[in-house]
Amino acid sequence: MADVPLLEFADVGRDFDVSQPWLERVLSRLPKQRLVAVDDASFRVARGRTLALVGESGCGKSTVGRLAVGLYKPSRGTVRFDGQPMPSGSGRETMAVRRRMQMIFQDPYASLNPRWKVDDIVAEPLRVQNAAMSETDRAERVAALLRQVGLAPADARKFPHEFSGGQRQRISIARALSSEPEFLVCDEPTSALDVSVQAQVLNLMRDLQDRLGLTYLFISHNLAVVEYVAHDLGVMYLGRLVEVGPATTILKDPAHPYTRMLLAAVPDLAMTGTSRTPVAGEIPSPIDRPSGCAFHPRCPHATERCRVETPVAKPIGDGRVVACHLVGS
Amino acid sequence: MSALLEVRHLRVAFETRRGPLVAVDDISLQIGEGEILGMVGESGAGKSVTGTAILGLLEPPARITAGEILLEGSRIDNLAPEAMRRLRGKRIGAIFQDPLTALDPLFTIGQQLVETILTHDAVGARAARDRALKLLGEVGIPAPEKRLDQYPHQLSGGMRQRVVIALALCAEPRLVIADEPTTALDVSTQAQIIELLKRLARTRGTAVLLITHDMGVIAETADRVAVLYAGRIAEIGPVREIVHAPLHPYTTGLMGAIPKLGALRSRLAQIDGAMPRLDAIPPGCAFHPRCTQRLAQCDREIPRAVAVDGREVACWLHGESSRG
Amino acid sequence: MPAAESRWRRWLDSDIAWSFRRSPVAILAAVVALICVVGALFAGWIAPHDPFDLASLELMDALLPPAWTAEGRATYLLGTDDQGRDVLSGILYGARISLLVGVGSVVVAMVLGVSLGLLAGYAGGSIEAFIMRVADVQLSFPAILIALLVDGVVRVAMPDSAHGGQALWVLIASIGLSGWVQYARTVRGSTLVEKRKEYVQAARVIGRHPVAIMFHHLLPNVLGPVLVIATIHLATAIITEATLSFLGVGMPVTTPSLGTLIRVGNDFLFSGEWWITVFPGLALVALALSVNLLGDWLRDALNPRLR
Amino acid sequence: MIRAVSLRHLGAWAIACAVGLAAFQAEARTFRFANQGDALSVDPHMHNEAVLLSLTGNVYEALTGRGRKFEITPELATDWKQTAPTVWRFNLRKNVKFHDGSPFTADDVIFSFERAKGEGSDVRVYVAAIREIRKVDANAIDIVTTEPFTILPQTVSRWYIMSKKWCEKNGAMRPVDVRKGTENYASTRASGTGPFKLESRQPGVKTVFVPNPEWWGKAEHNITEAIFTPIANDATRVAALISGEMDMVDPVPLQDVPRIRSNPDLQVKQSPEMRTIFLGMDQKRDELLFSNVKGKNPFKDKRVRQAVYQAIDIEAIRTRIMRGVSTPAGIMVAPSVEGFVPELNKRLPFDAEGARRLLSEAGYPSGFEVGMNCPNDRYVNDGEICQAVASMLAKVGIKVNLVAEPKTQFFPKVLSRNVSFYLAGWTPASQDAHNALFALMSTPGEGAQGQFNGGAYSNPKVDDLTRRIGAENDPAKRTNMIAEAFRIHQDDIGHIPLHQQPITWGLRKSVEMVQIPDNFQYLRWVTVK
Repeated sequence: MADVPLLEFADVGRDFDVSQPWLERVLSRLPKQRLVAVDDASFRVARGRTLALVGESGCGKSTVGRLAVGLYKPSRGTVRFDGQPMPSGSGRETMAVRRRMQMIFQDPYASLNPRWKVDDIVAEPLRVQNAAMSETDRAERVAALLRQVGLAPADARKFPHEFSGGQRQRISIARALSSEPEFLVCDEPTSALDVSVQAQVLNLMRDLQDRLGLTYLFISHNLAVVEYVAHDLGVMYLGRLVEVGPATTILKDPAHPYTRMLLAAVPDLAMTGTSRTPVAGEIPSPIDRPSGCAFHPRCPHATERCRVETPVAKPIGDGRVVACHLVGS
Repeated sequence: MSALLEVRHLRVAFETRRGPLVAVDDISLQIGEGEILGMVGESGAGKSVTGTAILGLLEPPARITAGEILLEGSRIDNLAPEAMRRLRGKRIGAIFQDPLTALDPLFTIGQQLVETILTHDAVGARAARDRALKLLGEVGIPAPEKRLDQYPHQLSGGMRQRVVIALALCAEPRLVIADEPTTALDVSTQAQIIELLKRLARTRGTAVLLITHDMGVIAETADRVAVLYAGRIAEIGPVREIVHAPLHPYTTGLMGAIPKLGALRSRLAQIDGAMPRLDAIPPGCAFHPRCTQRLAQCDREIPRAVAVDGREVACWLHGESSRG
Repeated sequence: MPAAESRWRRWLDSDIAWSFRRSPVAILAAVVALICVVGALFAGWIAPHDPFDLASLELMDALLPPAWTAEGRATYLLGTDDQGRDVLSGILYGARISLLVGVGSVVVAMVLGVSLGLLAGYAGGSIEAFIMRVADVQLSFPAILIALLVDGVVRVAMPDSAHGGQALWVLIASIGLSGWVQYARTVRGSTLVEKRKEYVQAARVIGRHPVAIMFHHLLPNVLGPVLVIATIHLATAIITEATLSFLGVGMPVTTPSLGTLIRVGNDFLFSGEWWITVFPGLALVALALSVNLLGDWLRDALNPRLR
Repeated sequence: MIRAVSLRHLGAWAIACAVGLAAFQAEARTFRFANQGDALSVDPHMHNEAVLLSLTGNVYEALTGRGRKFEITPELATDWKQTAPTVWRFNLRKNVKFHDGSPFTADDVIFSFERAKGEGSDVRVYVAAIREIRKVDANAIDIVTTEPFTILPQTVSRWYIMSKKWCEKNGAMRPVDVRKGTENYASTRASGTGPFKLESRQPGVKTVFVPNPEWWGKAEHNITEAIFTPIANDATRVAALISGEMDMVDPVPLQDVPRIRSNPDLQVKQSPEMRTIFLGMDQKRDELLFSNVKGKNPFKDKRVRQAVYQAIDIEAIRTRIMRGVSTPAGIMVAPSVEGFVPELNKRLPFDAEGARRLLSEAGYPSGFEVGMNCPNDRYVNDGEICQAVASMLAKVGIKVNLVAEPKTQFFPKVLSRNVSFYLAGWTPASQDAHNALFALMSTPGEGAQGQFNGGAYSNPKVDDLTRRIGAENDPAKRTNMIAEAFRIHQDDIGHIPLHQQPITWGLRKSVEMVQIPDNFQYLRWVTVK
């Protein structure tokens, strides 16, 4: 049982149709355009652990998160939850799996319906997934949930706009917890928050994991934030996982040149006043991915092989999997 | 060091039907030539309002209700809108968070640059174009000749922000207000823009007011930093000292709350509560409800800024009495 | 009822109420509209005569001028028409029918437009393309033309629908069908914005049915602009009804709306019996203008950029 | 350069315009006239209705016609005489050509007879008395009537003669009903022998006539073109006259008469029309089509009919709705009609109380509901009269559900007798009471008998008298019989006569035009100064 990872991605890919509207496409004779948002993604999240996905905009980390909760269906490969392939549709089976997973979103101002009161928001999963529950039980549960995330039960009668960003994110978390899920996808849950509040939310999430044994898929662009929550770490670049492994190992000794670059780019408070050389170049658009290793145009160590051949992710011994021609050979 | 920009006791209020809401209260600061002053604070602390006030771009219902702003010794807060507009192009440049809104999507980068140069300087079209090329090179845009004929949407976010910086620099301003210039950018690009700002200040002697919520960016870029809380400066002084040895409890809490690399899965220090809304700023020191070292007078009297070890801090812990 | 009282207080304290108190035009418009609406709703109690009760008409009292003129009679304040019908009572009852048609067609247009707009915005793809192309095509015709078309089709299909009670429903349907596009376009636009918001995604993660998401989550958030459109559309619908009735394809003379009254009176304009058409005309102007001004005010009040 | 050329162009153009305009003014005299409705068709056998017959009467001709004084005049027949009690010899006009060039002969008359009495024809009433037409030679015919029929020359004056060749060539052998969506060549085109040719026609929009230069008669008009436009809205029609857009409009709403009279450029021509406006009631069905009374027909009870009659305040209608210019009627024909009976022309008194009493005697103490059909674009203030009638009947307890609609929808219902209670008007085309008795008051039967008896009033005595009146040659006897028939009908309250409306035309002062009591608008007598 313990061997089965709660979430497993096996060679998962997801494409999007980004073509112009049909009429315009036909009129100006444009071809259909596909965007490969995620490709060949393989990783496992063990029960009770946190896997953090890190990467810059357009790297596909949010798509992975949405694939993990079934908002998107994979174009290729399999997503397994608790050993079973993710069911699709809206049948009973799907609902049963849905109840076990939840998602927390980035923007606390957009993730709560502004016209709903807090108790309705928090109780929504209960109503959908446990329709038999009585109103009193539901109200009690909502109160308990609000207390659990550090809000007062009386807050249930308020509207979202009466709360600050941090409080709203707590409401989001309460909603996510209401169906007693085992697995939470947290998509940049703190990047819209001020630092002092970010700390509160990160600490809360850690506490909840310890108390409830939750499993997190934590998505962030900020390596420093990730360090506080992650057991394992996956670094993504242009739709591919370039490095996956224990967070400690990766952060101490990044193997992939991109991971190294990301680490170097984090502004370091201790380095005040000292200058350093930033990485050159910018992320290309996912629509025209560079050939071979997508990172090669920016990589200081790129060779001819990197330009031609897409590197395959391979284990390098210390629990890590790295997709780079230069590593492990 | 003579101050290029001096802000004295600035107060900005939003006129609402329930009375004025004070967004910026009694802010005083100076920026010298070639200096980068970081201004940090959480959302709603009044950073952007301060920047906008200096640029003379406040729009009703916001207006300056007290204080003065001096650029190179002369007041600019009471200038006529037309004079202020000329000043903004010529002596004060501005860089905003979203580079796309700062650029006109209908004109090429070259057209926008050349036009801006021609408005401020009586040079020929050819000279203006040469200068545009030079500027683009200076802000680190590769192959500037090619970029000159491109439209904003053809550039990446980082490139656009560089163009915006180039535009701000066209008239060789003495002061640049950079409001969250890196927030919309990826970390790798952010580092590049930080470097660019630093280089500008060093080589051109431009004074920069860098407004950001990211203490990391400030730490990397600024010479001095002003920490804002609820419209007031909590602490202002050299970056290194404030980062390493903050005096104000808010600054201390803030520094503790910032996730730092190399502190794997440790618990973050946190400040409980949230910054008050403008319509509910507590009496006395606005921070007192969240402060762990609260004194008796904190909820009664607003602490005045006092100089301590080369910086100024507005906290009763560092009042006259505690000064050794 | 302390709860109700506090809600009332909150409403009085809200931005909308404040902006209302600050706008003399809005207050004036609201007063005029209120008078029209109250007069229409309580026509049965207020009106001195019942113009629909044929037995009460006195043909010998026909064509009397308003009460303040030499030949006027106090019982007929605004005079009588060619059948001896009291013009004031006719206006009150007519306004009721005009309002009924206006509100009814707004409801029809709103329900149709909001549903289609939600569907188009949420479903996207070919459903959206189809709905919006239909909307585009319809938008290239004036609303009155669409209403005339629908009205004409119904009349051909059901020849007796032009009379009596059915005329009302035909009118409501045809004006309603001519006005859904605005709602659909606005709602679709708002829906496109809203559906990307994370609360919608959250609901999808929970596993809510798309229809439930559309109506429970999206609908309350796209209704703001709809309210404004509905108010302004109400004025348009009243005018459209009046136009149709004026053209003779609206309400029959036996149950006249304001438009019918104006049409009937129009025949007497040359011959000096001006009151038969002028007073219903003024009533129509007052009603439509006040509703329209209220709509304008509401739009400004709800739009923070204009404030 | 460009400027110079364009200026020169402009100059030339202006001169050309001026010259053209002057020439136009010298030659062209266009007469524009408007009515409140359009003819359904220009097929003269398609619809027995005044606007159609009046319009087509400019293009087609009958054997006999009407003069300026409404007297019978020779038209396509030069003379006629009764050669036996049931045989009439008509000598036809020679060297007459139809507008398509075909010559007019006896064959055309025989063809038109077959067409007018055949399927689809609405004008059977004009040829109903004729048994057959015998061709004597190309220019003479014998008309044989079923019974002696003294008013044959009057009766045939609205039966227009069409060209056999033209109809055959264009597949218009029968009139077709445009209301049923069918149309044929003759619906929009015409080829008659009359003084005007049909130049073009857009149904509902305009119909253009031009003089026929080959007409056999001597032109008494001076126009070069006539344009007919239907304008349904009263105010618009009057406005069109005032603005000069129209030279003549019919009718002028009564309330607008003073205003037109006060205009120095305009005149009002008014005279009593021969038409009698009346109310009809379904007296045949055992249960009315539109009523809340089930299982019986209240109108079969004379007391109910009388109650309706006496509930109507004709004075109020005359003074308020008709502005004092209508002539209340006691019998179904106007004083100008041959056979009018002055001593019968008295109405039952207006008596609402009595009406209520009659109703309760008849078993309807609280009245009943009945549907009423009414045209709203046919007669002077027709819709308003119906409304007034409805409100007057409401006062005695009869709730009228009024359906006021355009005549195109109204007439088919009346002609098929699918009405319970209706308002209509009738002009005896022959200017003779017999026509009213035959078409309006006789039991609906073979051919044209009772064709317009929308309520199917039936009294065998009236039928018998009517037949005998048609055959009677002695004027005194005939008059007596007519009086007797009218008395019976009046006693039965078979219909409720209301009034004769005035013909009210608005004209420019520069226009002279002859007004005859059947309100036909003959272009042949129009002069424009």
